[in-house]
Amino acid sequence: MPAPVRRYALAVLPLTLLTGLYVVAHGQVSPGGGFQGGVVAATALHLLYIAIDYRALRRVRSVALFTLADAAGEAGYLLVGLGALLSGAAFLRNVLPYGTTGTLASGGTVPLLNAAVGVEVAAAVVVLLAQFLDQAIVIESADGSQDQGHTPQGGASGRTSEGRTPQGQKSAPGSEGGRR
Amino acid sequence: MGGDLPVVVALLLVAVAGTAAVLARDPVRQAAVLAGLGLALALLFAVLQAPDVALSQLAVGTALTPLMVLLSVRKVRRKARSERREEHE
Amino acid sequence: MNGWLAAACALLLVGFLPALLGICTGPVRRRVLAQNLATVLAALVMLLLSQGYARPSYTDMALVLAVLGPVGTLVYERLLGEELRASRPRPLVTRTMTVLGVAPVPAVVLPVCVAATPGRTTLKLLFIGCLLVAGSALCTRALTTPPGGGGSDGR
Amino acid sequence: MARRLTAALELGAWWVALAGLWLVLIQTVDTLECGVGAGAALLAAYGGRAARRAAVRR
Repeated sequence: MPAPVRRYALAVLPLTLLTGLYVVAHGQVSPGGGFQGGVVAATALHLLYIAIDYRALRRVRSVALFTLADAAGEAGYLLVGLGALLSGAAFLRNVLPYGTTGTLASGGTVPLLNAAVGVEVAAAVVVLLAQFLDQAIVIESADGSQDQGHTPQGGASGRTSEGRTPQGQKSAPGSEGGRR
Repeated sequence: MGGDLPVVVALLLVAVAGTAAVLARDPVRQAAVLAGLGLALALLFAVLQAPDVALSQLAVGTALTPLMVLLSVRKVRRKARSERREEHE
Repeated sequence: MNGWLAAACALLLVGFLPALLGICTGPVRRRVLAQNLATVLAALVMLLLSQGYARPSYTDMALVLAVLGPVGTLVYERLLGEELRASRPRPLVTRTMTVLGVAPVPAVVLPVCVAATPGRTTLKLLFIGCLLVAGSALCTRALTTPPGGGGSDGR
Repeated sequence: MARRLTAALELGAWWVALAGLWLVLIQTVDTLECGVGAGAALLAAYGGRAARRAAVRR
């Protein structure tokens, strides 16, 4: 991609991340919530692939870590629900005091649930797109058609992708010299 | 009538975008039309006082849907190209 | 049905509808440029609605649009790079699309800033305006760089 | 040692900018809001720095 697009992406990525976190945190005060904010944050991470190249995204995104974060978000949601159960109220009932309306603390346990859902949705979208990207981006060194996002198969994700060209790209990393 | 003019206009936009989405046959063109339909829907939800739903539509429909559609198009094209190359060998 | 909602309807009919028709017809390059323009206009309509319905929380939708809009356009640049760059862009198209994408932003953001309560909300509106202008101008330029230009992929 | 200094400087710069943006975005300013904002700004600053390093490294 041209240089201004790369600079724009590197400048806007943290802003998008912060917007996502802002939308997650203010779920109970203004429109937004865990899901919307999580998707915005996940899209921010993929700015790396869209504006720079796939290898940059792969350096930052380790699918194992995000699968773990997905599970952790889900577990967080459950624990907040169980917390209410343990303290004698029904599952997921609000046990925290209601602060003043219009502030973060006004939602009782809702901000905690929003945060858990935010983490879970962001991680789930990253893992989902990782599957899409691994499928769609394969080594094309055989016929020299330069593909933007080359990824040596058997990388962090470790899955071989059926999209690989029949010549078999076992030697792919070796032949990477020609491409960007 | 004046009170819900924005709703009527938003519904008109969704109708136009929806028809275009149905008529578009080529997936690449459809990806662009889907993005337009997503925007029209988000405006309709905003005008109908449903900002949370509009925000969800914006978050998913602006960048994620086109990305997934175009990645699938690339995968299908790559498979077709490699099959054609096999026939030539 | 105050003035802001009337302005929002006008912007929808005069600006968003043609952009939508531009998305639904014509070559892929023009569709992507129209999509970039439609995203900017949708964000501006959100600002007008936030003023018309007296709900400052609608500006969050404009913020998300201002941040994600260019990403949606760059997706086409990234995945359809070769196809988009095959046809040479006419300079007239480039100029008009850049102007169309950038001119309405101050025309909407400034009145809303004046009308909104001064202080941090004006800063927020100005920030959204800057994001919209930067994103739209950048995407138009990225989409219309001639093939020989800096548009080499993946570097 | 210098590398860690530049890293801290970059993170700090991003953090200040993003915390300021957070204050602009929120409606009511109170201690909890600032705390959450500081955390979110730190996270986003780390993300920004990691992205820059990932993009630059060849």
